[in-house]
Amino acid sequence: MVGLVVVSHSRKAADGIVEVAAEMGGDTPIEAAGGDGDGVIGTNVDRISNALVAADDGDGVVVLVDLGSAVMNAEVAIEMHDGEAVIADSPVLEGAVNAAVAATDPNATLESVVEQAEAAVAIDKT
Amino acid sequence: MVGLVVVSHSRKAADGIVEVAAEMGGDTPIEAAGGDGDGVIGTNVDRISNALVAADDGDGVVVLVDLGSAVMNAEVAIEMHDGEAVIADSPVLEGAVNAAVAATDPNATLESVVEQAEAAVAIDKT
Amino acid sequence: MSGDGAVVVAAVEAVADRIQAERDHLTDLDSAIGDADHGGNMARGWAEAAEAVADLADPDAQTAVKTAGKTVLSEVGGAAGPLYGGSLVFASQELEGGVTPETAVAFAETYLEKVQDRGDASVGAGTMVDALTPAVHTFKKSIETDELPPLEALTKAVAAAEAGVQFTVPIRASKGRASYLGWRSVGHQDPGATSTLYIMEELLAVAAGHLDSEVPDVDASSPTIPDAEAAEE
Amino acid sequence: MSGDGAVVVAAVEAVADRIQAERDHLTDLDSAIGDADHGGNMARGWAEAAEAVADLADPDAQTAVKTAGKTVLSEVGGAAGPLYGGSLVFASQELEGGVTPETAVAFAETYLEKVQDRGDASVGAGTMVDALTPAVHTFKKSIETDELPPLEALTKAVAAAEAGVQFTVPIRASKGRASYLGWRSVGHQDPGATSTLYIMEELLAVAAGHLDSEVPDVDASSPTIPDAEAAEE
Ligand SMILES: Nc1ncnc2c1ncn2[C@@H]1O[C@H](COP(=O)(O)OP(=O)(O)O)[C@@H](O)[C@H]1O
Ligand SMILES: Nc1ncnc2c1ncn2[C@@H]1O[C@H](COP(=O)(O)OP(=O)(O)O)[C@@H](O)[C@H]1O
Ligand SMILES: [Mg+2]
Ligand SMILES: [Mg+2]
Ligand SMILES: [Mg+2]
Ligand SMILES: [Mg+2]
Repeated sequence: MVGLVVVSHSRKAADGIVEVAAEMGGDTPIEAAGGDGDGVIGTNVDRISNALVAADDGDGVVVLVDLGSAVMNAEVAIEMHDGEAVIADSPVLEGAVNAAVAATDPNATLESVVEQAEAAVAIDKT
Repeated sequence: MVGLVVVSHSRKAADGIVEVAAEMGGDTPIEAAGGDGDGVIGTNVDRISNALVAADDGDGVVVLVDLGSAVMNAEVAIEMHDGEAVIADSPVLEGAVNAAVAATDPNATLESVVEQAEAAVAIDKT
Repeated sequence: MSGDGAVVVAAVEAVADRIQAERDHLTDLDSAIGDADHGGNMARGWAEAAEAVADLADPDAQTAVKTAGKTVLSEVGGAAGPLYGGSLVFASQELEGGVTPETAVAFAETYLEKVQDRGDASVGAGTMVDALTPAVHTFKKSIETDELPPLEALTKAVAAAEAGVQFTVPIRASKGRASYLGWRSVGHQDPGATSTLYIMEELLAVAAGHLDSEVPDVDASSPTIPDAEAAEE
Repeated sequence: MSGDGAVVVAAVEAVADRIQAERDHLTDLDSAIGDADHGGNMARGWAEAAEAVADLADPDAQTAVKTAGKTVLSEVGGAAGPLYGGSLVFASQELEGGVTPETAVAFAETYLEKVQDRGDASVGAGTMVDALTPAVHTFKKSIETDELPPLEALTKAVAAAEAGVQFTVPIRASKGRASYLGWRSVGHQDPGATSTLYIMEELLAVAAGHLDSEVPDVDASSPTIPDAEAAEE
């Protein structure tokens, strides 16, 4: 299955976003990489790297990011990762939910999951 | 100041999103209303109502929501709230960060903060 | 306790029991196209509502409905909370003068309006609205146009709701969590439409007991409502 | 330990000390237009980097730079981690043959490219790129075109970085956290540009000590680089 990694500056936010996405995600592997590792707000390339390994069962990983250094550190981690991984250009929570659902499609591919994640920008809330 | 309430199905997600937004939010009052109150994934109108009261110092509140029942329960809570509150049509984390920054503007109004929150849909990550 | 209020209390208790009995089935439906919590959400909310109305001292119908709605609204963490609970609270105002065929129609219409308003779902979005809309339309026409006795009207309304539940199976969901599945939602029965049907079935049973009469034998598979003959009359 | 590697280790230690000394100032700058963590981020990262390079047994320059970069990358939770750390790791390849004026220019150019690439910030976005770009351009031209001695080239580069830091004050930030402030970012000095300047000042001081010579007295307020005369030559 295509896996997901959720990168946020806050460990709680990343863990919680994974909770919300997992509700709809069936067996999709979804890993959180939140905070900078010392309980401080930030992101950490090693945590992202570990999450990529954990989420990747060979079909690739879609990475959801919040802002700023999350994007850059995710890029660095992806460059170092042995396997395919793509950052979705989407809101982090909404993209994660969409991607989690998309990954449960028996015909899902890395491309289709990224596409669904990115479709989350079009979600109307009100 | 204009206040913020972050409504998510996950308590951790709401708390974490508040952490991320608060980094840039100066003195902006930002309240989390996450989970359904029993540690279960969901949203709860009473929690949202309490958060609205806590975040409202008279200048109104912008409410950020994740999905589904978060929107409906936020609407119910706003209808019951004694004061002005508006749901932003924006991604929850990205909208919260934008709104938090916007609220620190000395000229901020409820309208300007909602507008900035909603501008978060245009954020490019990659 | 007697009168309309007592009937409402009995109805809430019957709904709570029924939902409890169907809990796993509702959860299974929600697990196929949602987050597998509709059974638990509803069971918890209605059990609390039954307790809350049982605690009321000789309530009138409006108070009992409003109390049940408030409890469901506070206790249910999912979409069912604001949709069922919020709409019950809002529609309870129509029962100020007690429960008559006329106020029951007004209540049903106001309830439907609030559900549609809150959830922004049209008919055909694959939600509880698909069960509720034909039920309310049928009930209203049966009372107001066809001047049927209340129990018969309610029986037809239940059959209409059943048709609505079946209608959610072949259609693609465009509201609620099931909409996240896109085409994969086709072929699945909506949990909220299903629980709406169960509630209506309990209302019918309680009404029948209260009116001390048999449930009329209406053929559920061909409800007479908005059919060609009726339209031509 | 001797040679280029030892100079790099000394430079990393000097940078760590300087950043520690400027920690509060950097945090103040970041608190005005960001999240008030640049001082802490940098101090932690460079302290760890200094320890890491001190632990290396007789490293060459490439290894020492790469180790410092890796440590900064792992330890810094903010944008400074990938920007400083990741770019040092990447640019370290240019020092494979040791540190000469030519490899130093190649290192500087590759480092700048990586920072721009990673952060996607152009000159004028109000970031460290605004300090780094004129510094690297000046260093390159001073070495390659003007054939100045390395210390003089580096001195001019520091002056150029200083001009870049000042340039971030009046301009509206369009990258990094400061960009969230929109027009309110105007009038504020960028923390990352500032820390870039501090690092370059330390590189100059360490290079001067190593080359056992005085820092040349170049007028910082009018660096000779990309000026009209030079262009006409
Ligand atoms: N926007 C909506 N409009 C109408 N009904 C909705 C809407 N969203 C959800 N529903 C109904 O709610 C049901 C799901 O309820 P539940 O599982 O308790 O909530 P959640 O989806 O938040 O987990 C769906 O089966 C559907 O009938
Ligand atoms: N996209 C970018 N491109 C170049 N430099 C950037 C970018 N984003 C941030 N910076 C630099 O990083 C500095 C902030 O670093 P730091 O405070 O450690 O990270 P964060 O912003 O994640 O808290 C800014 O002052 C700016 O110079
Ligand atoms: Mg559900
Ligand atoms: Mg739910
Ligand atoms: Mg910072
Ligand atoms: Mg930071």
